[in-house]
Amino acid sequence: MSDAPFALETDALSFAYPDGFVALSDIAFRVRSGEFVAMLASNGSGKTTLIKVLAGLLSAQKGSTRINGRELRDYPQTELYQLVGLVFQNPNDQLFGATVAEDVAFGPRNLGLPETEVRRRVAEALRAVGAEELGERAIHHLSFGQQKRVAIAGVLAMQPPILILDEPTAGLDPAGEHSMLHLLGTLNRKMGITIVLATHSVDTLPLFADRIYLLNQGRVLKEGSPEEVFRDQELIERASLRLPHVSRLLSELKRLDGVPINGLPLTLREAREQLLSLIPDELIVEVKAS
Amino acid sequence: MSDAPFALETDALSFAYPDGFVALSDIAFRVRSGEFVAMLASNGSGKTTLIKVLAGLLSAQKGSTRINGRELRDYPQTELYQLVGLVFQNPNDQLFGATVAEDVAFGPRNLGLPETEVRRRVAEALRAVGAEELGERAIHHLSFGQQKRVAIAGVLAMQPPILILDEPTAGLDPAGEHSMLHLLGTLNRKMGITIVLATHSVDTLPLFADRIYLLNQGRVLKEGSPEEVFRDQELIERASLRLPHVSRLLSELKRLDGVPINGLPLTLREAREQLLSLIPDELIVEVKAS
Amino acid sequence: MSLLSELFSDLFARQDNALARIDPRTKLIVALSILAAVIYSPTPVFPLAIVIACVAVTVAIGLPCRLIALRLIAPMGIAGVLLVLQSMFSGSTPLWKFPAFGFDLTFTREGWHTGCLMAARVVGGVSVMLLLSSVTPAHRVFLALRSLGISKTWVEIAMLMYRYTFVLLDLTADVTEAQRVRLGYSNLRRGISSAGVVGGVVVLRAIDQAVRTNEAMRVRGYKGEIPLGLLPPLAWRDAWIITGSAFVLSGILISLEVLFR
Amino acid sequence: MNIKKSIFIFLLMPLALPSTAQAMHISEGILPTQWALLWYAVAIPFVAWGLRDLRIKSAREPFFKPMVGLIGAAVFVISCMPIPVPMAGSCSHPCGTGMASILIGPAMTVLVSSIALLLQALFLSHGGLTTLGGNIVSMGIVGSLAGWSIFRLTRRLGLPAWGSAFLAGMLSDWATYAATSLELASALHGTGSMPKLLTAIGISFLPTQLPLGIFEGIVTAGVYCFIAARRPSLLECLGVERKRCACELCECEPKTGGVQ
Ligand SMILES: Nc1ncnc2c1ncn2[C@@H]1O[C@H](COP(=O)(O)OP(=O)(O)OP(=O)(O)O)[C@@H](O)[C@H]1O
Ligand SMILES: Nc1ncnc2c1ncn2[C@@H]1O[C@H](COP(=O)(O)OP(=O)(O)OP(=O)(O)O)[C@@H](O)[C@H]1O
Ligand SMILES: [Mg+2]
Ligand SMILES: [Mg+2]
Repeated sequence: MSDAPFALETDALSFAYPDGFVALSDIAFRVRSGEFVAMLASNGSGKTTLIKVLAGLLSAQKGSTRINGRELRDYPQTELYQLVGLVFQNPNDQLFGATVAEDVAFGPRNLGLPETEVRRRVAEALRAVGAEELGERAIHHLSFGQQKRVAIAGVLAMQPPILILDEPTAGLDPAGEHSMLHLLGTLNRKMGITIVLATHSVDTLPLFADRIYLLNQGRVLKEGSPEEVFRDQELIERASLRLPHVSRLLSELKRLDGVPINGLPLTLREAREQLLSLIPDELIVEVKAS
Repeated sequence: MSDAPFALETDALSFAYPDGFVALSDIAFRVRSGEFVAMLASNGSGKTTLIKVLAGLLSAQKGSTRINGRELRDYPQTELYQLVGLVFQNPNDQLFGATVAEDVAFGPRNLGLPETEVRRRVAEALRAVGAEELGERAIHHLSFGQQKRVAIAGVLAMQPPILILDEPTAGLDPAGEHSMLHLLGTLNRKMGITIVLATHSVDTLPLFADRIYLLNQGRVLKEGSPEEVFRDQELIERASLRLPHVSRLLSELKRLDGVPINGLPLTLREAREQLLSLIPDELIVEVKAS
Repeated sequence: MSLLSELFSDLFARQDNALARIDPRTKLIVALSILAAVIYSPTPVFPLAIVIACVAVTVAIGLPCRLIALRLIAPMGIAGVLLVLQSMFSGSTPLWKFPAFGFDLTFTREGWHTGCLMAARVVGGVSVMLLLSSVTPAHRVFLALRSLGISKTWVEIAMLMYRYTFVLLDLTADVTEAQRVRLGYSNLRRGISSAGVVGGVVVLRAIDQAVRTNEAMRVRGYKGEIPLGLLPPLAWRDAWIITGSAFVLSGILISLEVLFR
Repeated sequence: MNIKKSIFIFLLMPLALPSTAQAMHISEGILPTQWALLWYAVAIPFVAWGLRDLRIKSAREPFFKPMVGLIGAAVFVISCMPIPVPMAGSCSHPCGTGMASILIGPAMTVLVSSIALLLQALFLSHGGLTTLGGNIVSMGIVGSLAGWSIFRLTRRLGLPAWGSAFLAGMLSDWATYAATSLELASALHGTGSMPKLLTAIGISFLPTQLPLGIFEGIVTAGVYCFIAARRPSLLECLGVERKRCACELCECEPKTGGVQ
């Protein structure tokens, strides 16, 4: 696996906007095929810019971008967008069809597929995001969460092996956020789609992401598994972020109160196990079987 | 204090959109002068609708709304919007001046104040939100978080004793979210401004809000202090929300593992104290004085 | 603004009923023939019958009466003005004469007749459109127009315009409300300048949206052509409906011609 | 002609204002068949002109289609903004064609307004299918040509941009109404004399139309100034102001940076 080319790979990438603002500098970003990678950064750190560069919407002044080992600029457009699907932050940008089915069919139709195949792909994409029943609804009658799902379906219908999402959970309530991440997890694990997402919400991420790129002001501060990235608290704070709440609790217990905690649990389950091992058995009361 | 009229008060308020959708039913919502009250609800539960009714932008079909004891509809516009300041969710939609100072001056100018007083108020409002140095910047060069602050300044410049905010923390990164809530807390405590805000982010709220209204599908599910509202987990889940992560950890320790925990800690500090009291002293290592 | 989005929304056209299920081309052809018959009719009786029929059907499929009234009130006003205008300005046989503001007003018989006819045509035509738009979502009307030979580019732009009108209507409502709570409409002068700002915000946002929509379209393979869906082929039933209604309409028109001319 | 009658109508019209304010578009069913067809025949070549223009431009730069669609939607929304008519205590709305023709030129404006008029006919009972041709002529063609040529002309004469925008908005509004009155009068005069009816219609529109035109001028100028203050580069990109950067439309817009 390690000598297969990266699904996405950038080297010493730098990008400046026409007004001179350097939004990305010296970015090395690598995603293996089948991975679930998150870019974690505060507002204005360049997540959207990096995503647009990766999808070929902006072209970097310096550095190179390779997709499956081949230079981005060597791809013809059609081939590129069958490889890389991009989901924008605001569903309004992306949903330009009159109805859900029309919109989802936009991509497949542009590929020149026959109408029966287009229908099949639309149905399949809507099923994958759990929006089968929305087919004939008008976009402007959908709720925000539904719009986000349909936007993903529109990209999935092109069956790209790589899916890039800009803040897929922004604006969703906790239940919506959880089901969105769950959906992405399923796409990643069941359908083998490589997923790259940008976000600044730290709490739910460690459950899903294989690897995290911590960005700040257009630079990669750190890269690694969630445990590795969150271990360096100072760095996290420098990026205007924070630890997940649970980790913060345990880290304070460890740092300020001297409770001996191994490593840094990031998820609820880990935290629970660590704490249980610390609390003496005689304090624990019997739990009623329920 | 208890027999002073409520700053905001609704009785059996119901509202239906023209297409027949009942967005609010039978809402009793009361805010005392000087309180910090949050509406907590998932997407589409009617927060924005309720806010618009409270600010007189929509008029309810049933029930009454009183501000400082007087019927909302008896207020002339000028008087109403000097009493109630409303900050919308999307800063882009509410900033229409060319520069920050221009924009903040919009309200005071509409009040017909003399130019020196307008200047004074603009400076004061910008100072209150910590954006003094932005005065001459063009609006479209501001970051998202800065825009949110300037939007609040624009309303503060009218010096309303009551401030209503629709999702003030949506789209902000953790640092921005924290500093926004901190700003609101300061406005509330230092300047005595009554604050009502709508949100669906549960984690940071308990630190700041005096009282929470839990809404779901246009109804008030529960009302009370953060402790009271979050105690009823089943209700919280019914509202498509969740406990703050820290509380969830402790609640699982209690329910599933039988760890004896009193009440339900909502903040980090409380959780830490509870856990410390459970962990035997001999396990705790000495913390290096730092 | 909310009134507008309510009027404009095709919420009800999306409900399922017998009329909504008919192919949009068929509905469009039948509606156009009825319209033609309405403006061709030599007597107000036929347009008025169409009004009654259309309004009855719209009520039956569950359109709120308030909405129907909203849609019909302006055309009714126009019909009234037409009636007065025609009665006073054409024809010669005096019908009524009454003094007003110190001078005589004459309503003529011929004018009154043509006025009634025109008024009936206006209300008749509008109620046909009312019924058509309450059983056919806009994008299906566009697709029908496309398959009846309207230029594809026109239909593409129409679809985009229709979709983004709702986004911009929401924006307009938000900006207007934000201005209102900062007293932007507390007198006429401020109101006018605030309205200019709303217009400016809407245009700017439209341009930004166009840039972003273009990007989103490009990553889904857009190269200058927006592909359109196809309507299913016409069934026998549609042929029956079209020929049947053509038959009935021409029958009615011929008998009206014989009876009233 | 009977002056008194005209005076009376002058007095009567404001009473019927909600409807005259809407009479900016000729309502469904008013035009007799032959007139309806005639106006269609006049309108179609102009719409075809717009379509051809758009097809050529979007083949060169695909960005044009979403751009025209979005500006069309914006102008449509602005044309739906209610305007308080001070004299009548009622509301009307601007045409928006003047502004559209400043921004995207007369050819596209005709195209966009034909779509807007169809949408209004279908969903707002405003104008109609049989009168669509006539409305395209008065609002789309006359309005946009008037607005565009006045803006260009006065700019060349050295008027400041806001002044040109004001005049373009106001005069395109008035031109639209004049054309509508002409269309109405020619179709409706029946046995009476056409000039007489034209005068009557013209006069009856005056009390609302004069202020409405001025209002439209102010809004057009307001929109123009707003864009010029906020994002002057956009006006250059759209070709409204003289270009200082020699680049195609979307490349000028910073958001898309270096489009390949
Ligand atoms: N068109 C542009 N011209 C100039 N600067 C820009 C442009 N677009 C973005 N920037 C700047 O580039 C930086 C990175 O922006 P970007 O949108 O990539 O950040 P982000 O991480 O996506 O932030 P957010 O979380 O707010 O979406 C920001 O500081 C922003 O101000
Ligand atoms: N103009 C409208 N016409 C009809 N229904 C509407 C309208 N605006 C909102 N609604 C509906 O009313 C309900 C409440 O909407 P509201 O915007 O108040 O929710 P919210 O709690 O603010 O949600 P969010 O967190 O997404 O902002 C939603 O189900 C929405 O679909
Ligand atoms: Mg971004
Ligand atoms: Mg809301």
